[in-house]
Amino acid sequence: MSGAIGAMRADAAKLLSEGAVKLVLGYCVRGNERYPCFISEAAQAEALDFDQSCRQNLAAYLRKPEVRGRAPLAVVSSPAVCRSLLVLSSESQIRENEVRALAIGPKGYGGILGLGALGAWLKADYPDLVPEQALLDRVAELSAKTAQERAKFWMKEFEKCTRCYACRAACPGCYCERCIVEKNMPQWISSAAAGHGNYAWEVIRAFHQAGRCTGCGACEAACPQGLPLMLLNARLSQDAFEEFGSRPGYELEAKPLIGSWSAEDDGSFIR
Amino acid sequence: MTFEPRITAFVCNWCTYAGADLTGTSRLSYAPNIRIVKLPCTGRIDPLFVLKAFEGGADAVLISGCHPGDCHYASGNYHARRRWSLFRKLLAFTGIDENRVFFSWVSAAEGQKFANLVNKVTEQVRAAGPFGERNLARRRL
Amino acid sequence: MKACGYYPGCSLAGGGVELDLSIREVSKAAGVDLREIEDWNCCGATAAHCLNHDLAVALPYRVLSLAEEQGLAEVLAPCAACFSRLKGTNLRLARSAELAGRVRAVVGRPYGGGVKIVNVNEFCGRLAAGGLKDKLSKPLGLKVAGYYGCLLSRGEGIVEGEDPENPSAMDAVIRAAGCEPVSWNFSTECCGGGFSMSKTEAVVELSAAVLADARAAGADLVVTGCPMCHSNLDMRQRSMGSEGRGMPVLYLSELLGLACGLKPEALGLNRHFTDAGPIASPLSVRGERRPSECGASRNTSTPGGR
Amino acid sequence: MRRFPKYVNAGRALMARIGVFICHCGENIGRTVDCPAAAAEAAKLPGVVLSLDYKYMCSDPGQQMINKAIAEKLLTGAVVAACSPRMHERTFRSAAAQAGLNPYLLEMANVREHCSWVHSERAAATAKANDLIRVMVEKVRRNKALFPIRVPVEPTALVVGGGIAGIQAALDIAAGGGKVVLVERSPSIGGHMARLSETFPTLDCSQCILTPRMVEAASHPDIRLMTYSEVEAVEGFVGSFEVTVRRKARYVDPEKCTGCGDCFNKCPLKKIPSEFDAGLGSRRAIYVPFPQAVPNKPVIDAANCTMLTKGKCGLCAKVCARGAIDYKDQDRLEKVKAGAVVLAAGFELWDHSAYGEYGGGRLKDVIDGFAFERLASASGPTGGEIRRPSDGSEPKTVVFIQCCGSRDDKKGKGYCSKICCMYTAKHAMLYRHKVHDGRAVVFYMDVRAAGKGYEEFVRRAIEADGAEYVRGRVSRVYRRRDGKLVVKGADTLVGRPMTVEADLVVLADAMVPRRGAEKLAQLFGVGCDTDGFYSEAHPKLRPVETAAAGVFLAGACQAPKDIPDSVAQASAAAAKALGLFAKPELEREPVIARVNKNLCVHCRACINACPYGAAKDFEIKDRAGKLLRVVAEVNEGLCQGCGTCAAVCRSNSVDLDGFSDEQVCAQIAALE
Amino acid sequence: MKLLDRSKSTDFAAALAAAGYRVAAPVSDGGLVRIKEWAPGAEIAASEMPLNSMKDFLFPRTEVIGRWTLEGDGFASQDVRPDAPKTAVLFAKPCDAAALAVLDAVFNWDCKDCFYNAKRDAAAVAVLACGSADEHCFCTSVGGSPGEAHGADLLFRPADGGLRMIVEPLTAKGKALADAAGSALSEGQAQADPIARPAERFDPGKASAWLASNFESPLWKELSLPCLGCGACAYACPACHCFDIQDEGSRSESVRCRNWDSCGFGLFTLHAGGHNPRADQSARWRQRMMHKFSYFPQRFGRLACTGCGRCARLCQAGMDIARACARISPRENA
Repeated sequence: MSGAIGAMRADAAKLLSEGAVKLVLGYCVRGNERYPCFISEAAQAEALDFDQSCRQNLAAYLRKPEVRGRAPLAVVSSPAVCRSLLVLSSESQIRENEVRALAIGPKGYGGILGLGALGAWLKADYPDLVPEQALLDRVAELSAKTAQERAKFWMKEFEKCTRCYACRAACPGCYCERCIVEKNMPQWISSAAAGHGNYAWEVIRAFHQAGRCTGCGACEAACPQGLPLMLLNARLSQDAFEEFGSRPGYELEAKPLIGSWSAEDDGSFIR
Repeated sequence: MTFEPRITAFVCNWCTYAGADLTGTSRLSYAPNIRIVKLPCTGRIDPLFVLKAFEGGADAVLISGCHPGDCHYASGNYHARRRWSLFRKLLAFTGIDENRVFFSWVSAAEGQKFANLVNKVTEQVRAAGPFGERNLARRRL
Repeated sequence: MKACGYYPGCSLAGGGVELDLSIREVSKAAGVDLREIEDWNCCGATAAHCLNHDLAVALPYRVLSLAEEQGLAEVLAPCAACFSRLKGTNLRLARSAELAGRVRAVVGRPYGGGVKIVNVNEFCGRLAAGGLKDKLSKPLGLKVAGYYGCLLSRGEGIVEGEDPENPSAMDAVIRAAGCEPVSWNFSTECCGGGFSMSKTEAVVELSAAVLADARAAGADLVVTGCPMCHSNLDMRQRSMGSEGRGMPVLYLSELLGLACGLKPEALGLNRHFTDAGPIASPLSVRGERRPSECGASRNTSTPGGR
Repeated sequence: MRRFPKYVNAGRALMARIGVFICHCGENIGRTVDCPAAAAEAAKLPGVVLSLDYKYMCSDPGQQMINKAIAEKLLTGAVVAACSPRMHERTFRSAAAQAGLNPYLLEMANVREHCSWVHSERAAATAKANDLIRVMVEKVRRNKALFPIRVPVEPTALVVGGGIAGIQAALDIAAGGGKVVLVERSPSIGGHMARLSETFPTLDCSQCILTPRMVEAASHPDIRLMTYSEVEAVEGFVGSFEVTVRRKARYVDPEKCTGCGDCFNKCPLKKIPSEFDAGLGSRRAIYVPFPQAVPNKPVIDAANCTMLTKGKCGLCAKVCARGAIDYKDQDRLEKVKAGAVVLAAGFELWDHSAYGEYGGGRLKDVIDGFAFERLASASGPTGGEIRRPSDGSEPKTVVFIQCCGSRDDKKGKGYCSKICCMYTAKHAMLYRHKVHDGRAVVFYMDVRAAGKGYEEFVRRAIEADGAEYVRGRVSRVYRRRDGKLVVKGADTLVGRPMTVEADLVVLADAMVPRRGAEKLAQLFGVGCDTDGFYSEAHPKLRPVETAAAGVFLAGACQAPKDIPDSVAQASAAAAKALGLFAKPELEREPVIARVNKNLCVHCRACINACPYGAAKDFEIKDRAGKLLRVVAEVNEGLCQGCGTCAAVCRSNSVDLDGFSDEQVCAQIAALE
Repeated sequence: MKLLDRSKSTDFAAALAAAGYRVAAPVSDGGLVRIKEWAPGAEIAASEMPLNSMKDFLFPRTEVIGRWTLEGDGFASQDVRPDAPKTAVLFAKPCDAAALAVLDAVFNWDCKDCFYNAKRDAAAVAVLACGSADEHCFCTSVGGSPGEAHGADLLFRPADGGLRMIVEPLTAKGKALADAAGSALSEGQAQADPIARPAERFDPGKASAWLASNFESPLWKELSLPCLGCGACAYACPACHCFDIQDEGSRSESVRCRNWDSCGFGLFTLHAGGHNPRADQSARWRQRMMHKFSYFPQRFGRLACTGCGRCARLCQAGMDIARACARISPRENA
């Protein structure tokens, strides 16, 4: 891994010194924590680091005008971040010449990759990024309970939500100019941090990621209250894959899962 | 007092609404527990409409539109089908199960089917009981 | 292809013994190890599905299950009817899990669906292009009418890669044997099939028309892969008018064997009713054949006797 | 000219003043719903200033009541609780409009079909009626005045396809005062009809009745012919389509060409099979497809001309006195503006090579219907004498096989091609007229001769002209050594197999859509059925329209049709187009989606989801023209108002007029 | 001296509950520690730094402050009284108690906020002095101390190596708590443990001075780059007090809520006309710094930060208010 990190630092320094990018988004280590860091000079590239504890999804920064304003950018990208980049690209949020990935993962450093090359790298080295088995087990365990038990479980969890929207902030898929929780006339989702508002927020937030969530886990990691948000995301991803073969973030251009259809879609639940 | 379920139905204008009209013109009777909200197409139904109905205390929600291939707008019902096939599972996973959300295709010619549908749904919800305290989406302030 | 599962079926042990002999001979020549399924049973042929649809699946199911158990990924079923039953069963099992479950319960054996069934045309084609490629030392120089009949030309998903109205799988084999496939009209016409016993006169008429068209097209002989067709075309010639008589009818595997220089009697050529001598004349089979004797004994034998 | 009626409180009212009008519908509603009680209940609702019940709200006095209330109470909205809006919404909305209330501020609560007629218990029905009325009052409180969308109409019709249907549509539109651009992809108009010898059931000469129409179309001042041209791209919508037409290189300047024929008489390439003659005749590399072609100007077939492929020859240019030949000619793209479109893309015959049992297309003397038409045609390759293609001899026995590819969902098409029974009878008849000692045998499944004079025509073929009709299918056709075609079939009426030794076999191949028709449909947003025929908007009530507004269908591109049906539909399509042109502007239901461009982040979900292609990219630029951002926008002309875009928009930046989030949420809340 | 055996923490809570208090205490909840309403059986984690601050009990995240119902053709206002049961906050942090002065000031400077004050009056706050601190603690940099109890009614001092706590009632409310504890407390002697001493990382006076003259500094853009604009820091902060008023309800009833808000949100200053004076995250982050270290001190004479470090502790982006202060006002000998 240290070789991979060295190569990644060298590439970052090269891109900056050549002027190919103006800003490199990466991770640095502070104490026991991994934090995002922003490098604009080649000399600072030594600060870049990467390991499996880097849970923040740096693709989320691409919605910040302050960051976008400094394009072209390079982003230190784990496989999940790469997928997020591709989702953003397919949703016309980023363009090829704006963002490059310094692709890095458990299997090593993939080099400087343009958006067009990410798919091939992912398919070669990480063709089946699925939620971790432990997570799927928890999903299965919860799914096996009665509706009443599930309701009880979620009521207890959702009750903790303070509506700080750290989950939204951490998620690269949440790039709306105006989030639905900010929509009034009519008040779309109650902004009170209580029962129905929390339920609607958590469920709709998850659903808005249907066919788009890349499973990076940044939302759950960001939640100060420790809500098990990945249970929702994983369940949806599983359903979307099983029913529609949805594997977001492997193609540069893809039709959105919600917003496209097939005559062969399952209709057995409809009477 | 017996429990009378409150069921909110979101139906499309062209098939199910017309089908419900046919139920009327055919003088077929059904349980009076349903309240129809008419929309142009099932494709228009936002998932939040369903949550809003539950927020207001509905015991169940029924969504009904044109059969596949019959959509007045060519593909609205296909969009709806994909959306609901995932959303209903998410609802079930969070505790709002299949006794609370129903889906159906009712064409403009299926007056009898509409009556049967409403009766069956009403019975099923009646058997499931009031949503009340178990309803996570219910307004509590 | 080094080894291949082998399902001779009943007719190859009876009326179609020449097919069995020639298949084994050419396989040996090509270095293919035929591994006969142990404890095989009847495929059900035309009888089973007339009586009981489940039985018609259950019989081949057992065969397939045995083959799978014995590690045979691919099984050659030279008889066209056996081929059709076995492969059709694979198809039906794949289409209906419910049927698969029912039959599995009846037979009491598992079957995963993994046994591929090969017919005689496909098999000979592979040998000609493979193991026999360098051994086809005796180009025969004959005009050959390839006759497919029904079971080697039809059946959606069973006979694959063929135009049912204009099949062509035999052409390559015929050419490999140094012969010229003739273009004729009756390659898929019915020979009369199983009416051989019950309505012999119809079979004679139909088979005669097939042979007459082959003759009109300039064919020196007819080749087929089906024991039923073979028996009708070969054995019934004596009842036909001149338009049908005297046309040698060989199995495709026999033709291939001759082209390899294998002995005609080893291939079973001496067992046909219609003299195949002109074909194999350089090898002089004629003298070794005693038609009356053979005919008498074979008239009493019924196919599918196991 | 005042464009909109002057509505009282047309915009959103600060304080709602809503009137509720409850209809008894005689006894229909009143018997089950306590209407006076419902009116009293409605009167209590916030914003309701008036609540009345009346025996027949749809009657004149009932409508007067609404009019008066609107005027006197200055209503900002009205709810009529009565029958289904599908019944009387239009009635009440016009009444409201007359009284000065924007019609879209009136809604109906369906207390008859959805309440009184389906419930019997009075208390429950009344309670439900109260709910339904309340729901509508809450909606109306949030209704906005909507105004029909007006689109200027360009009074030009684009007719695609220059067969009889396209020609007829063009002539009718031009006769009605519209302008027409007629696009035809081959070098001449005329289509398949020009290839026919005679037509059933009158046996009049096809060319004799068609060519005058072709000439008329070409010479009409309001019809512009664009032959040897294809539709390349379509933009815009009903009233103002902008269609890009590819004008293929002709290599002959039609302005200079006089049609003298020197060029094609001198062209050394003589053996190119003529498409027009179904391959039975030949043409040159520079050619007019047939002598009566319109325009009668040749084109060069670039694939075969040696001058164009190898740069050798140039004979035609040498002989052309007018210097009309231009080997450097290139395809050009031309834009055409049109208010309406008539698609008359026509049909072709199914390729019978899938029928191996009939020779799989390999037998020369097994031909299709068009080939027979050319054999029978006086202007055809044989001068109207029936000769078989293989050896040019006169066939003494001709077998006609009907339903070749039709009514056969295994190998061919599941549908009936409708015209084959008739043209086969005609063929048999023509053959017998020309070859008196010949034998015509027709194998048929059923004879479907529904049409004026059709059954009589078939009877004539059988009885007067001695065609032998055999009910049964042919199982095999093969060629014997002696050249005879052996036709083996069954006569199912006598229950016997039969064999006919024929000299010529004519297959009545199924009618199928033109190759490329699907692509054309996609360009115009028209759907196709599973067989590829164009889908009409409604199979019964809107058989000429399509799901794409302003695009109409004519002829066999929609379904197999004979000439009279094609002509009738073409005239109907012309009437539809003229109807559009009758007003300078088009009014459309204002239920359409709108994008809030301030909120849109251009994720393109709506653009992907819109079934009409109405949601599109929109570039926001500053005054200097610099691109600021790209968002989505809904084209008013294309949007049909399904609202799918609104539901897929994650940020709810899209809303639907008439069924806005605010309205629907208020309705849901009213049920609490 | 009065002592509380650490093992008797729950007895203390139970005794208070029996005496009619709503008891709030740091409770372990699925591996995380929160100050929440104590219920019998809940395990008290007295010396842990909870996720949330005790602000939740005085100024809850959502509070109904008005209610109207539809009656006839108009609305009738319903009487909404503050929900302020007698509350004992046990084992609060010194930094949380210090923040009470901030909240008191802001909820009383013009009108007296009855909802806050009612809860404040009904609450008795018992602080446990800190025996340890982590790298995010910086109370000493903002004038606080892990051993002080400003704003509290009772102080627990850790003693005997953490086995006991010395109980020191500071006010009448505190004394009432001690009295209600009954047998949970005992009399005896104990050796007070040393108090934690987190490093002083910056000079707040200098920070304030720098801020006052550096509104336009380019440093804001640089410092705020990692901030993604959530409200986690503000919601965890014991001193943050911004709120939003939202009306919602049904056809027949309207409810007015006061919900927490955060200057980190884009919506916070978004005008109805679409203009946003704090257009980007650097402006919002600057506001947060300015408010805590410049504007608030100017108005109320005290910092609006008590150094609890929660904001930095939970920020995924690594935003750290103390690091930012250290950057602009390094201690000379630090």
